[in-house]
Amino acid sequence: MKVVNQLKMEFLSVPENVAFARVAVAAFASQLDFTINDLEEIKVAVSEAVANAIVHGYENSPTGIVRVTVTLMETGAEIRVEDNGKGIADVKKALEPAFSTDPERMGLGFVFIQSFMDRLHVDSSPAGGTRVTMIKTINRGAAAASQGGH
Amino acid sequence: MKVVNQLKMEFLSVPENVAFARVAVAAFASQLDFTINDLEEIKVAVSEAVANAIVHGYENSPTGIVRVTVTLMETGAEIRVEDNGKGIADVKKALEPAFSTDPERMGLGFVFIQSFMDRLHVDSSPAGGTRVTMIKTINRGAAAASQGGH
Amino acid sequence: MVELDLEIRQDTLFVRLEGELDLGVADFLRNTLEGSLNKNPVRHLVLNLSRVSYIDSSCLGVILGRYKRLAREGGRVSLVGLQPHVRRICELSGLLRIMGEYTTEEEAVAKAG
Amino acid sequence: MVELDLEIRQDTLFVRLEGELDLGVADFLRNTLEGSLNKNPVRHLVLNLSRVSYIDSSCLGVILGRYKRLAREGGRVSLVGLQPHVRRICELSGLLRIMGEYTTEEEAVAKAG
Ligand SMILES: Nc1ncnc2c1ncn2[C@@H]1O[C@H](COP(=O)(O)OP(=O)(O)O)[C@@H](O)[C@H]1O
Ligand SMILES: Nc1ncnc2c1ncn2[C@@H]1O[C@H](COP(=O)(O)OP(=O)(O)O)[C@@H](O)[C@H]1O
Repeated sequence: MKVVNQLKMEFLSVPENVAFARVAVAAFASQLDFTINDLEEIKVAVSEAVANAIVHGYENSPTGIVRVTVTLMETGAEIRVEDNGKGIADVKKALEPAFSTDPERMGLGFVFIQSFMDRLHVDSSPAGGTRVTMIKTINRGAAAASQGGH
Repeated sequence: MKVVNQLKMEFLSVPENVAFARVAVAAFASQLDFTINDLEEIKVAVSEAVANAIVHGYENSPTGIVRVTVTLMETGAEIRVEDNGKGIADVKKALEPAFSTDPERMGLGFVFIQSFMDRLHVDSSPAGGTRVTMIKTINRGAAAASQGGH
Repeated sequence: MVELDLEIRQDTLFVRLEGELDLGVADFLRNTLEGSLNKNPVRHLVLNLSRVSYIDSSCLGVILGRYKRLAREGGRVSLVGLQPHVRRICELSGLLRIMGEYTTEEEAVAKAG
Repeated sequence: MVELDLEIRQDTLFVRLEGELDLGVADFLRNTLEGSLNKNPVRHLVLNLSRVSYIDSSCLGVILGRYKRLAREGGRVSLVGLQPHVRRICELSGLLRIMGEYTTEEEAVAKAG
């Protein structure tokens, strides 16, 4: 898998950065032949993962660091969102639809990520924080079809 | 000077990243009360500094790393663009209008940065690459006036 | 960034939103809606999202929370003017199974009120 | 990303550009203009920038390079439809002191041609 471009970002765990992160990642990923809809889906996945790092990982403390890495390959994009926060005790449970450790929340973040991305992998430990790795592949047929509108 | 937010990015020295960098920095800086015109000027400065890192610093090799750091304070934004490229032999000369070491270029990058930003500082050494630090302050009067349109 | 316009007509609170609804505005949205519901004895809530281009799970949670509050007293929450992407998110979340969806505020009042 | 439309009428090459002109497209722009000037014996160049929202010093350099080439043979380069931000950059660069600036292509042909 040849890497065609790579971006590494890190920013403070403040809620305003959720909007920044999705805009920045979509702008970077738009260098590949993604459709508008693909980019919209990437935005959702990045947004939810970064929100989780802030809300759950750092429990809303604004002094944590969120790291986002985007690797563009000819086949698609790998997006990694990492925090050094409190980690997930039971990753399998966390991935279940409607599961949330916060009664005010809906447990939909990972549901959206799984619906919109082609692969999701979550590494986490109570000591070392959480790393969410997501892959969005380019749908060659769709990209070719959308070329007509260029 | 209280830091209200900070972003650190690094990406490969490929020309496509010039557009990404100016969009990302403007999106991040828009968290402060900058006017549309301020953001437009920030875009130019970031764009020119990142282009210089690619063209001059890394002499168009796509494997270099460009680092951009944006620090938001209540008074404005400090933007730093760094490369580990070949460095500038004579910084004073490089800052002169119309000076360029490349006959194909106009020597306008630093002219634009100086016109559009409130402060510019260039650190460089042939061994250690180049660091361009730029500050854009918030014009309180203008920001207050533009609030009317909110 | 979000803009919010509130209006009360009879027993219904109309909230017109503009912008992107994500974690960055979730607290503001929750506090504003709660504040208004606490001060005004309304039964129903009509959320006009026709100028909302993005919604995340945090703000869906805020809307669901207000739904639970009003439904306890027999009130309804109606969603108006969902743009395609927002509609898809609302559908995936299951919100459209418990709240009415309408094209205009008039339709929401006529059919739900 | 940039889009480029070329047309030749008499001794003038018309180039209509759309998008953001920065380092990422500078080589493409230079090569396309040079290729067209090499193949076609035109004297003048009209650059329609009415759909260009951004221009950087790299692409100003490309335009200046073509100016130098045509001016050597007595040709002219005209800029058409500059948006405010692009106009400001062109002015700062000094380009407007050596190239004509027009509102429409017709005006450029009438006044410069
Ligand atoms: N970065 C993270 N750090 C710690 N815990 C997390 C993180 N991301 C997710 N979680 C855990 O996984 C659960 C499910 O996440 P999610 O599906 O996004 O739902 P929600 O955010 O609504 O709770 C969360 O409630 C939380 O306990
Ligand atoms: N990041 C950098 N690394 C090495 N040299 C640089 C860098 N930035 C600028 N320079 C030097 O400074 C000169 C002036 O830069 P600038 O005003 O942007 O004009 P131009 O890019 O058109 O040459 C360049 O020609 C180059 O020699």
